[in-house]
Amino acid sequence: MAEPLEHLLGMWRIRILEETVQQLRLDGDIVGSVHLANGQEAIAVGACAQLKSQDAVFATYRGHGWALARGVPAHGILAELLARKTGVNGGRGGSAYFSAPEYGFYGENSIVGAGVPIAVGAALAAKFDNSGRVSLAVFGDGAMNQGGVTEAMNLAAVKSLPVILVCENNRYSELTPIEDMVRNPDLSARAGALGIPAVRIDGNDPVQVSTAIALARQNAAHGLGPTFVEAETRRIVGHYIGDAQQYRPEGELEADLQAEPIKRFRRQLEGAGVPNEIVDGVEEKARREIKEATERALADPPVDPSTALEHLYV
Amino acid sequence: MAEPLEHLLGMWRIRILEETVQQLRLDGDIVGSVHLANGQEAIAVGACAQLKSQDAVFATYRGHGWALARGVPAHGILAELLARKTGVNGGRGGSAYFSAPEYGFYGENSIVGAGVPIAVGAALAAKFDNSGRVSLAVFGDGAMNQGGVTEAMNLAAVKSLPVILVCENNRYSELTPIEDMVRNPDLSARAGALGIPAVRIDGNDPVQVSTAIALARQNAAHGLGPTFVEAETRRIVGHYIGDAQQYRPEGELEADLQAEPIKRFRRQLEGAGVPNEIVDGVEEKARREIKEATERALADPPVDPSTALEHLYV
Amino acid sequence: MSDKVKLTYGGAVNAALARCLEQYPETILYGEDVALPGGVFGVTRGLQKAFGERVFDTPISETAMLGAAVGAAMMGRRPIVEIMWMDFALVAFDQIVNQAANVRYVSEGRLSAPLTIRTQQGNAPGACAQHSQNLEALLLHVPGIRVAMPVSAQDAHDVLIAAVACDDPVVVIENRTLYPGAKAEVQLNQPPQPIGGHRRRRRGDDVTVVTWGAISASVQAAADLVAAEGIGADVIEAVWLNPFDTEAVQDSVRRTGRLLVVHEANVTGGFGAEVVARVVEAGVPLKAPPRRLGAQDTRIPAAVALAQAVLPQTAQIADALRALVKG
Amino acid sequence: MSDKVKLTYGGAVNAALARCLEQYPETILYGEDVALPGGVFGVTRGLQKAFGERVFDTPISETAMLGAAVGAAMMGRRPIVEIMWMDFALVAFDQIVNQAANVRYVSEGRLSAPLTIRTQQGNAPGACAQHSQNLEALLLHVPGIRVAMPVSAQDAHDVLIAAVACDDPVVVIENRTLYPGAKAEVQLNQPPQPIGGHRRRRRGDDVTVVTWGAISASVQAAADLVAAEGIGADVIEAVWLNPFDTEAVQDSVRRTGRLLVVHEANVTGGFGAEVVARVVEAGVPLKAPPRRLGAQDTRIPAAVALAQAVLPQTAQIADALRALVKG
Ligand SMILES: Cc1ncc(C[n+]2csc(CCOP(=O)(O)OP(=O)(O)O)c2C)c(N)n1
Ligand SMILES: Cc1ncc(C[n+]2csc(CCOP(=O)(O)OP(=O)(O)O)c2C)c(N)n1
Ligand SMILES: [Mg+2]
Ligand SMILES: [Mg+2]
Repeated sequence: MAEPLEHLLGMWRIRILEETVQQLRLDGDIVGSVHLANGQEAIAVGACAQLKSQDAVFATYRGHGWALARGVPAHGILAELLARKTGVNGGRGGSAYFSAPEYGFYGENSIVGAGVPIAVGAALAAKFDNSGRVSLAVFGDGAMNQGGVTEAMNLAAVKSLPVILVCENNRYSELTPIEDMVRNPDLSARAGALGIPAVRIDGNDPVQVSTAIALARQNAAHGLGPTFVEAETRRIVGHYIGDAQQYRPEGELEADLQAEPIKRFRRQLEGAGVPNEIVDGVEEKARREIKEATERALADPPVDPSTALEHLYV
Repeated sequence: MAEPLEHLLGMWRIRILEETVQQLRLDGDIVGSVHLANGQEAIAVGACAQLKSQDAVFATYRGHGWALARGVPAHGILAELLARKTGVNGGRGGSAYFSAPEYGFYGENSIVGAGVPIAVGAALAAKFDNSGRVSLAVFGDGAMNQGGVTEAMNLAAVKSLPVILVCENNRYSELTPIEDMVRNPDLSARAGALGIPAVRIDGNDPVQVSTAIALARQNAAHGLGPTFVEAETRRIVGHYIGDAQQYRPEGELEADLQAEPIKRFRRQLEGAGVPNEIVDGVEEKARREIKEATERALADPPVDPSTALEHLYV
Repeated sequence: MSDKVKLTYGGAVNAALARCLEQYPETILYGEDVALPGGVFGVTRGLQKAFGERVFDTPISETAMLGAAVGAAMMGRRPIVEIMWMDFALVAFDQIVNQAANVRYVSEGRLSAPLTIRTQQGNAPGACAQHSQNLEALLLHVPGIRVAMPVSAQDAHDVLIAAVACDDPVVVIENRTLYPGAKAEVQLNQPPQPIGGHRRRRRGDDVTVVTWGAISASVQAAADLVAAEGIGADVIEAVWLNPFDTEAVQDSVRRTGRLLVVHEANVTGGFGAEVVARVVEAGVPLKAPPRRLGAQDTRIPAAVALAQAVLPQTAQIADALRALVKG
Repeated sequence: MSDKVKLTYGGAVNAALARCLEQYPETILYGEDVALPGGVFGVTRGLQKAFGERVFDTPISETAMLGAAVGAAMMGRRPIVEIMWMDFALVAFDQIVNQAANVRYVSEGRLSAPLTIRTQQGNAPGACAQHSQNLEALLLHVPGIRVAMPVSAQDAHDVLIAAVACDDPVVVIENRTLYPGAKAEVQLNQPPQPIGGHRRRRRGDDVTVVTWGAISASVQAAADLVAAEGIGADVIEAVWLNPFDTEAVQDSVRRTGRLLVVHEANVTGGFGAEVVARVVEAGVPLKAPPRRLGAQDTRIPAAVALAQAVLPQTAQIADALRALVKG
């Protein structure tokens, strides 16, 4: 498949996975707090397109899409959220804290900012293990105000560690706009002040994301250390399922829905003359895949409580 | 006394206090870890010259000089270090963690960076209490890498709190040069990235310090929020008493001794035609004061162990 | 106008916050999402509207939030800070343990830090390991910090007012599973109560059960179960853990001769050990060895069926009561 | 060449670190001032010279240091991180409790975090309240984290090697007052020992004393004192606290019928309560109520005379032994 269609397929997969998760959550099949990435798909897809198998991704609670883009099967993700034995962590991680290291997905994290030092540690390991690994940390705009993130960025900078710092700036931390929480809305400036090359990009364009990450990955691979990519985006759903989003100014969601990456990318493909049936076929393929994965996951056996004490220690 | 001579007197007081403390520590009258500020006197003296009685200073373990400059009597400081009942905290704080709020000195802090959020809190209080208080946080170059400092700076910025952020950049964190711990040696750039006005100044010149703090205090008083002052300086003693300073490159200490504030300021006064006996008289006055305070403190009664459990709770 | 109103637990907290903001001009209230949005659990709804800029949102900066509370409190404010989850306090534990706790003692009483930290903790269905811990024991080992864990709406209300009125740092640990519960009658407008104290949730002569936090409901259910079998449990719900009402527990055990402590926190190193130690050190005569029941010593898994296998359930509590009494 | 050398406690730690760096190519060693300067206590002296960039200095960024250890360990490194004082770990407690502790469990064993945190704690003459705490109890309530507190040079050496060889996160808590002590014979080059275990520092039949950390010396001195009066103390120094050798303690108390736990940490919520609870829960018959001795529940003042009034002293330990045995 041509690269643009791959991007579209990747984004559709995430969108449909998230829609499925939302439905399962509303139906009560999935229990607990769930954070969806609808509208932010281009970042995960564009970024993961540039990563290699040895690379390590560290995401947040809003990580289903990153896992999927990294190659984690939808079935394993859904089974995890559905508390099935076959979940990537046998149900121990849940929606907000699962990992699948076999796919280079070193996990979500439900403590804001905490994944960044850990990702820097994976990059530190790469200095010594000849793996050629580049590590990638994803975090939100709000996480920039968590001190450990600055600490980790500085450590990465001074040790020139191979890490890509991806700030998904969706303009909100939970229910609070980032513009009310900082004086300088250019978050990438903080990286610059630490001596880290930094760019702000349109995070709703998978091609632009891919370009930035390609360069960032090369910086890392060439021993130049971290690169900071501030990807501007919008989440077009609530912070969590059930969020009434009363904090949104009038008209915002409507505008965001116009700028959302899938619709926009479709328009671009159409404008470039890609036939409708091919574009639509991509969506259908994604739908089939996720549907099939959902059915399998729902049919899987539940977690086994008798194993609840296993694996605390070696 | 004319302002320049006040500056000189203030610096001499600190220098002689610190030399006295060092001797008492070596003699065993003072026990435990002691961090001296020799060489950094101009910052405390220049800054405190601009503060008003309602202002609140939050220092570090290297805080004897700030306390003295703020007006805390040398006797109370020495008695504290000597574990006398008459110490500013009755011996509970010790060299590294004492306070004297009656003098607007809200204390040292022995956790690197931890005083900055607290100082920001004092500024937050000022928003509500009509005190006109400006708060001043002192911290080292190394403390810039402690995440809480960035958090506190951002909070101060976004809430426009009346706080002056003074980074005493003496180029070392304990035994490690700051230039090995950051990519960008311009620490003030970090404040800039947060939207905070920031200057780098010669911290060995009390006049320059005073000017910067005067402006910073006005920013604060006018509701413009924090100002960041990076004061470059050198400590001309070890990090703690007993530090062999093997980490110093050859010739560094000699150069630092040439640039140290008292010697330099004396040269300036002499150059300006101030008679020698006046300049020397300032030193003698400081010596007399500290000597007298030391003798009094040494004669004071020791702490009373029967009070050790008092004041944990109200 | 009657002082009794029907409130949920969350509503009772909201009422207490409103009263504190009203009554103490030196209070300020802040945290993540507490002001404009009214809190992720809706507990602070309406307060910014009512009290203006004394109620405000903060960046996701727990260290700055708690440090600022220490500084503001030193200056005579009474900050009330919400830490959204107790688990998150760990990014900023220094400001509680090394800073707030030391202010009064080290300054020989010249300074104080009358701040209140409101937080909530514990497992809720599907919550991940980083959002499920019960960490009260960590704070209870820290001299200088008061700690309460109210369970009823009335106590949630009263404890918060007592905490804000207290001139020392207090951590009030709520539980999000309680916020939306049924409404209960809450008596408002009483004078602030002193800190400390417990609730006796049931009287019995056969076994003393000491508990705290949301799991108290399971304890009471278990006590009801075994009551039908003729076992009388004396259920003490510790509302305040520091100060802890040691005497009430000792008195009860002196009467029953048996002790069970139940908490949702994992057993090893939990505060249950402290309760057991205080009873046996005092030489209270026992008819059976005391017992603790808490979460198994492991992390908390997200899947509900797994979490249930780890956390103490009503049936287990009832079994423990039977074993203690019937041997 | 003999495998026995005379080393200080600090020297023994240094030797163990050198051996780990030598034997496990996947080890890296870092912390503040550990590399070029060789550590503020000189414990890591010479290691950067010998092992190059695997030994390095870091910014004053405990969260980044510990987080990086978690990440590097997940990738198969064995990071050894020095946190200069245990008190400082509180600025980064999240990375220990919410991160390191969860790695293996939550991933169902797909990931692990074989990292070692070396730190030291406790009071030393003149140290301030922020540099004097004994915080082991905080870690001992956290499932997933192993904890050791070696007292002898030999144990400091062996424990560190066991910690580094262990595939789980381990915190080794040393004590700076021990670093410069007298040299003792240390056996090198033994195979790594399994984690866990204790030292019996004295045998006796009248009272069991369980202790850990530097205060063990005072306990032994007190045991010597009362031995002259005919009181035989069975002194168990717990080298590892997680895993804790519960059986050894229970066996001893079964023999002596009396239990004293002594730690430098303050009493309330300290791990002494856990030890007491484990003994009484097991129904071990006691001739006298068990006792705990620890710091008074307050902050630690800087003045030596004040600190002495707060921390357990040899004479008090001896008195407690007498009271336990003679009633
Ligand atoms: C240390 C910590 N503080 C607070 C929270 C609660 N919390 C969860 S998500 C979130 C908002 C994060 O915003 P941002 O970083 O912008 O990421 P986004 O959710 O927008 O992707 C907050 C405050 C947390 N999980 N951890
Ligand atoms: C959180 C924390 N980490 C480490 C230390 C140990 N420590 C004490 S002083 C110091 C160096 C601080 O350097 P800097 O901020 O430049 O201040 P300076 O001592 O040069 O005045 C360190 C690492 C500490 N006290 N607190
Ligand atoms: Mg966001
Ligand atoms: Mg410095």
